[in-house]
Amino acid sequence: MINKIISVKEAAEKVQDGMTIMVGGFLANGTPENLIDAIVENNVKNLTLICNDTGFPDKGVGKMVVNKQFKKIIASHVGTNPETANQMNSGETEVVLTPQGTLAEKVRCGGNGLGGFYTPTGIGTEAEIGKEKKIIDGQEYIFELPLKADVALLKASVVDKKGNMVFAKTTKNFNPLMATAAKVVIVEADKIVEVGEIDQDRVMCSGIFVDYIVGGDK
Amino acid sequence: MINKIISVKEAAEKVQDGMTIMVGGFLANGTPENLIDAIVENNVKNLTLICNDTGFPDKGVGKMVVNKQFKKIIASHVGTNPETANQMNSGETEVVLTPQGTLAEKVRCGGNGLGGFYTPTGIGTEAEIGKEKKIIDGQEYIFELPLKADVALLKASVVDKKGNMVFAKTTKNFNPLMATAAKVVIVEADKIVEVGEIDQDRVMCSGIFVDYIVGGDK
Amino acid sequence: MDAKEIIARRVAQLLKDGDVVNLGIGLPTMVANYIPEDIDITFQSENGFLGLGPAPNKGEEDWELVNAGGMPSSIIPGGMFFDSATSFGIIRGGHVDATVLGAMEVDEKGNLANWKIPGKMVPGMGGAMDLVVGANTVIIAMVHTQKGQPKILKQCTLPLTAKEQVNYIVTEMALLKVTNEGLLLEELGPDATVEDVIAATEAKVIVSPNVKRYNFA
Amino acid sequence: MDAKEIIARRVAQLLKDGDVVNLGIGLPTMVANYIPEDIDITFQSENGFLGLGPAPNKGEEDWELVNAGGMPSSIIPGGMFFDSATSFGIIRGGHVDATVLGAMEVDEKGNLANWKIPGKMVPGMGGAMDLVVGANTVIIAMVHTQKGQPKILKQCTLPLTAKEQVNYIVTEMALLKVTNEGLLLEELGPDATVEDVIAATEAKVIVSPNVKRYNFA
Repeated sequence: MINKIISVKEAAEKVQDGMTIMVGGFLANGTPENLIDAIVENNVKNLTLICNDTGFPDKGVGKMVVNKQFKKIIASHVGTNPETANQMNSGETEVVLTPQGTLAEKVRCGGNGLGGFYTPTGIGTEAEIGKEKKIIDGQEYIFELPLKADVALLKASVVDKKGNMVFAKTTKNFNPLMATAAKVVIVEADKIVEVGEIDQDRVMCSGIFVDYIVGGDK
Repeated sequence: MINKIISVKEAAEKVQDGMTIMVGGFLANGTPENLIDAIVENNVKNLTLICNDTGFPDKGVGKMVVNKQFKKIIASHVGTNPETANQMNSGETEVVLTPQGTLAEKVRCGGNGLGGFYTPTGIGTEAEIGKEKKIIDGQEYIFELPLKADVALLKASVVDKKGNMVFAKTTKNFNPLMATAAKVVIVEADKIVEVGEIDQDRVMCSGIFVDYIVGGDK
Repeated sequence: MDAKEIIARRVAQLLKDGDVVNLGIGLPTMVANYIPEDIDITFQSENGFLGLGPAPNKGEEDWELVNAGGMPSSIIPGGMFFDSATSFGIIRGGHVDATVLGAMEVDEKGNLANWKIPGKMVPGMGGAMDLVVGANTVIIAMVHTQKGQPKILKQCTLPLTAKEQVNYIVTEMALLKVTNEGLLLEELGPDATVEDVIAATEAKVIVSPNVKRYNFA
Repeated sequence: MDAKEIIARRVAQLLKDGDVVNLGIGLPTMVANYIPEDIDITFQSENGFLGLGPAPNKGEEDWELVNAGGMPSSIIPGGMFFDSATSFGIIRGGHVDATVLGAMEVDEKGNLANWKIPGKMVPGMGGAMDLVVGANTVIIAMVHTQKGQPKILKQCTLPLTAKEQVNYIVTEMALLKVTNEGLLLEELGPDATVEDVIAATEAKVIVSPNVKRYNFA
């Protein structure tokens, strides 16, 4: 069996200048804090972020925003981190606001090999600007393209050595979707267990998507 | 709390002449056999079936095929039930063969409020005939529309009185997808338990989709 | 009874036994406190669960179980957790019976603006655009005016959250139903008159021939 | 060693440590018997699980745990179950490293026909079209000819399962790699000569300058 366990430091180095990264979590709930800290320390720049939101200045992916590591941010909400608005207003960072359901579906679409989909969300709003529309069965829809990333940074509660994941309660959110949509997938675990310790019915996302596992010491 | 438990006979009467039904199961694994038997007895006709396959002449939805209850069948595979081929060849039944992944995604699409999606599956084959195509990011895709039904007939192992479902092993297949895509959803349970007896982490499909529950005596 | 309680109580009465309901942050959250005992409502939290329960007591917070505002929450028996694609599949797929949201502006066509003030506040739409399009019934719960200025307009001036999706506007002064003809005044708050409502509303108000008063008996 | 065992053994050698592999029904299923002990392969079963294990002993069948052929199967530790949309998301999303399938016909462009004989057999494509498009490597495992007639053609005559997706054809006589130039003969089966392969193949065969023989040592 291939050993997927590496150090946080080694994992952080997988993220390099200019890459597109996906980060799991919803208002930092389900975000891999140790990986974020290490990437802040590495100080890589010009990244593109795909994340539900930009967390808080001192929590979640918000720490990377404060450290000015993103040239572009794709998120559904940035209101909990004033630094995002600052960088958006100053023109330092491009912020693409996407409805949350559309964002989740775009990530799923990217990870599932689909070319795009039509959603009714955003019709008649700024969310439709510049997008192809189509009337299907009498209703208007917006065409949305898939999202993919170079690296996905996930958080899970229990991870076995193959990378099979269990997410506690509401920490699931974008994590299992992003697991499918990046070239390199790194999961930060609270606890690492042997293969077989997680019931096949309890696994929430398969280890086949996971390249590296860090942590496990909680 | 609304009582969702009814008899198999009452449930079968929800399926009426000319309706479109979805039936869970893969080669009758995860198909509600008691509901099928009762609908065979009711002898309703001119139904449209959406199901992965047509089971076997004596097992699963195949029993309804033998009873000539379908005017149209949408499935990925009909090879295990010779009666389907007979009715297809005689022109009695229209059979629309759809790649299995496309079929699953069409049902999910219908249940999730999307207008359609693009898949690479079937490009250059008969599966693309009559369908819109689009080149996205240099690759060719087929446009697929959502599927919905009047009634979905599901099978689950454990169901609580709100309709929350647990599917045993490989009986999951199309069941949780179809739960989202029909006006009336009926689940046949091996076992019915009180609300709260299934851990929130173990529920595989929410009871909010379920209108009626039958069975529970296994 | 203050304005917010009046609004929350009246909105609670719009919900039906068996409904799946998503409550926005702030005032809409208060609606949960006024659901009658014999009415079974399942609350959805768009960050990933069904069966949202009351906020935990101080000291009992579980930071792995938060609501859509990121604050510690609880789950009732019969609930379940899921990922964000499933969550918005439920919303967009029409499986949420009602959503209750606040508004900056709402207009007589049922247009809603509650996510952006250009040049001033651009937090993002979060899940609001999906909720307003996906939920079967969209209920706006808000105080009738903002510093004396109408929020119920002939036409929204701020960027829209959704086009023509609002069904009810519930304020401390009135329950207005969005119809093809315009806003139908169906009920009055405890202290409001028809004239008060018309004066505090920029949009044209059609007065129902049998306008009632909120009844919290 | 019979033809099928030769084929299954050679296909097994194409799989790499850590691969996720989907095996079709029939001959391809035999490949699982020849995976070296130190190679960790996760088998996917498109009806809804990862970690497909060996068939259970007689009397120990669990009819709620079946493979894509509907027959009782088993799951290994570290596997998981899922629904059909997730299953084909895995397949279509490029998360299956290799699929091994039989063929009625395959041609020099990598076109595959294995799901329909018009007017005779129309079973449906099942999951085959998704698998052939989605898997990163498509391996055709079959006996070289059908009643003496070539199955490896210049151009398929039957309805296609997928267009230009096949990467390898493994028969008891040869391992052919599909290249832009045509079919490259890289290896010979235990008893075949280059001339045998050319004679039994309708498609043009390009003989590799360093053609080897299957090595099961």
